[in-house]
Amino acid sequence: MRRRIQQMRKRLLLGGVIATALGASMLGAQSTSTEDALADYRAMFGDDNPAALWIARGEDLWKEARGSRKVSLADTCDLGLGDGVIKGAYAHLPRYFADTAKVQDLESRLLTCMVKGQGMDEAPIVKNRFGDGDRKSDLEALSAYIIDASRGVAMDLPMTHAQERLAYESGKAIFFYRTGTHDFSCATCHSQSGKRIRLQELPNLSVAGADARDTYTVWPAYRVSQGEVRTMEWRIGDCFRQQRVPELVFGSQAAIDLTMFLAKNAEGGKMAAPGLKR
Amino acid sequence: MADPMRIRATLTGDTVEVKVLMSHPMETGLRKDADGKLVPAHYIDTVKASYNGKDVMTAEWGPAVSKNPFLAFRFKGGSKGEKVTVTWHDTAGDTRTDEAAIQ
Amino acid sequence: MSMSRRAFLQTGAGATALLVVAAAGFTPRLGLAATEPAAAPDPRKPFQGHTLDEVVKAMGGSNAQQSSEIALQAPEIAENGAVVPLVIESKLPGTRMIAIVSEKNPHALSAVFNIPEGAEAYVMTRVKIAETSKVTAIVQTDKGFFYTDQLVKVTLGGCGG
Amino acid sequence: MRIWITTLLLSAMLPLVAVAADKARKDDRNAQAFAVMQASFVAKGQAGMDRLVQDKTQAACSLYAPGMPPDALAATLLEDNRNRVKYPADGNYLGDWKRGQAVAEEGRGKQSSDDPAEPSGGNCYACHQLDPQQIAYGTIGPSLYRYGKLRGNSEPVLKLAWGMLNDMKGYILCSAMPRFGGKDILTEQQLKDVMALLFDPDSPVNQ
Repeated sequence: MRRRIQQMRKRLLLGGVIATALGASMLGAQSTSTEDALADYRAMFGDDNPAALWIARGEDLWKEARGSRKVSLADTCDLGLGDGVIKGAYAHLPRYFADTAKVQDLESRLLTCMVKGQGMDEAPIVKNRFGDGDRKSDLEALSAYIIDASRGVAMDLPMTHAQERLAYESGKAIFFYRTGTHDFSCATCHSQSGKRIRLQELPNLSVAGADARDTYTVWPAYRVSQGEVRTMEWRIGDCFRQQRVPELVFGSQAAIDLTMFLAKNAEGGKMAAPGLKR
Repeated sequence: MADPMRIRATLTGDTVEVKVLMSHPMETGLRKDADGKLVPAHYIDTVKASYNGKDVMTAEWGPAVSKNPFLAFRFKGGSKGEKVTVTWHDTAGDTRTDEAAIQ
Repeated sequence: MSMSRRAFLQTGAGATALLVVAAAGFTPRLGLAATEPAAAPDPRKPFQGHTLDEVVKAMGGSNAQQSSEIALQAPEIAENGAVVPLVIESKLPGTRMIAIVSEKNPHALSAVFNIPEGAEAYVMTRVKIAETSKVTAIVQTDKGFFYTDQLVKVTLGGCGG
Repeated sequence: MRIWITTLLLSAMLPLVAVAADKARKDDRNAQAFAVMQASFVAKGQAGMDRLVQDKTQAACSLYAPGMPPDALAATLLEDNRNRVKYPADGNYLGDWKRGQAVAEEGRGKQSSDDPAEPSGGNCYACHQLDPQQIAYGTIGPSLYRYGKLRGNSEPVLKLAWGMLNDMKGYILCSAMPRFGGKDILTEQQLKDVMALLFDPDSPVNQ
């Protein structure tokens, strides 16, 4: 089915309208299964992901000298592989950073670089962590740019520092922690394969495996429903909202620990983000 | 100022296909923000594309074109290395022009 | 999937069997609910129409004819009404305009594409639809207005919250 | 001989020691999650920090996940939950299936982003198939299509369904299904309306 659309796109691209091939869609046939129809819908986006706009903006922000110190992140920010190195950096995050003596995910590390390295004010950056239309988030754009530079690189966390192992264990505990009005934990929806909520497939994120790899490696993603690129911290925070618990604090230990658990379970998966999600 | 467009123009046979991604909220004027306040209408209302000083596509849009609009169109007679120019104008009076070489 | 099976199944019963209900609260968030206070109207006449006929009339035409020479590729099911990808191509000679209409939107007309001499009667874009509804592609030639349409079902996705 | 017995005793005890250690680690697991989460969340809207405090059922179902709590503990908790089920005062289980359909469709309620003045939804379609016309249904729970048609509507059948809808944790302890009555997610009238969606012969669920 997906192939049918791709073939159709190819034919259209060549300029020749094949009446029979287009006949099917003109008739608006009802015969395909829901899953096939959704696969067709997703295939229609092709490789024209609006995340490209975030990547472009993120590149400018990365290279521009900013903040009270008038330095660029490209010159001063160490994401674990050395100052300014972004290729593959995301595939080794979260990790322990000696200068902050903390395990950090990409977003909390970027915040450190912007505040400590560039001398920018922390509050407005955090307040604006998730963009909305004309109000754009620097963190989302920078994340998109940096993660794009890990495309094709396999997830491989160092896991050599004791705090990294602790973060993983803590993330796992949080993953299974049921609470709130609805008794939900992350595991309520994400501990088996092949199930869906409404029409959305639910990946099993509780263990290392294909589900965990395929899911983790497409985030951040352009969320079609929001028209924004959303990062892992946003994804986790929004799951918690729907879990009916209070609001997850940006860059908090729970956010980083849970990211560590998910990232470790995605070990070996090749980064393919920013992806495109409902 | 608005962010740059992302334009790709590809020559296949004698046809140039132009694909454009624009950074724009395309607010309908009916959406509420997180604080429950109505976000005012703000959308691209015209788009114009030209090649060699000649229009190859003009469009008029309403608020029902999706956020961060995507547009693809085709014209004949382009050659590699030459530039396609795209301009949009929105309801707030903002405008943005970008160009890309045909590949 | 054979064409004949697709064609065979294209029946009235098939079209209604998979009714998709939009949950309360879904459309307002999308910003397309007709019940919300209206925004300042777009001054351009065609953008004020609520039906296909009104739009065609505002464009100076009347009685658009259904045509199989217009190819509209739209998803059967859109995972999200905020972004519905469309491909429209007209084989009608002298096509000078392609437009997109969704009658269940607060205003029916989504976009108009003028096709100058030398350009192909082809356009690919993405539009919002407020709820499950037909999407219509209008084409104008020197002979008048023509259209084709397709039902696009809008579903609910994840946790529904 | 003596050495042999000691070895035997030790090897018999080993699993017990291991179980105790595992239990301690798991106890730590809940405590650890709570401590980290307390420091990582802020109250927002109707979602206060008290929502991070587990009740006994939640604690047991977290502690042993992905496995199940031991039988004795499970039996006590099941009974606790089942005893808390409130049956309708007027003895009438069935409301209006049309309103029930709306409750089943609505996904909002109790989230930090939701208006507490608005009624919560049941979001049944997130996990269950009901009305076959609605194709956007989840598969976390079983299909409830033809629920009433297959079971009839005798008093014991209605009572059981009411109990499960109110407090599934009295029937399947670590079920994914919320306790719609027991945790005051839905009102008694909403619960009756959902019951009607399941049992009314005119409901689309039973066509």
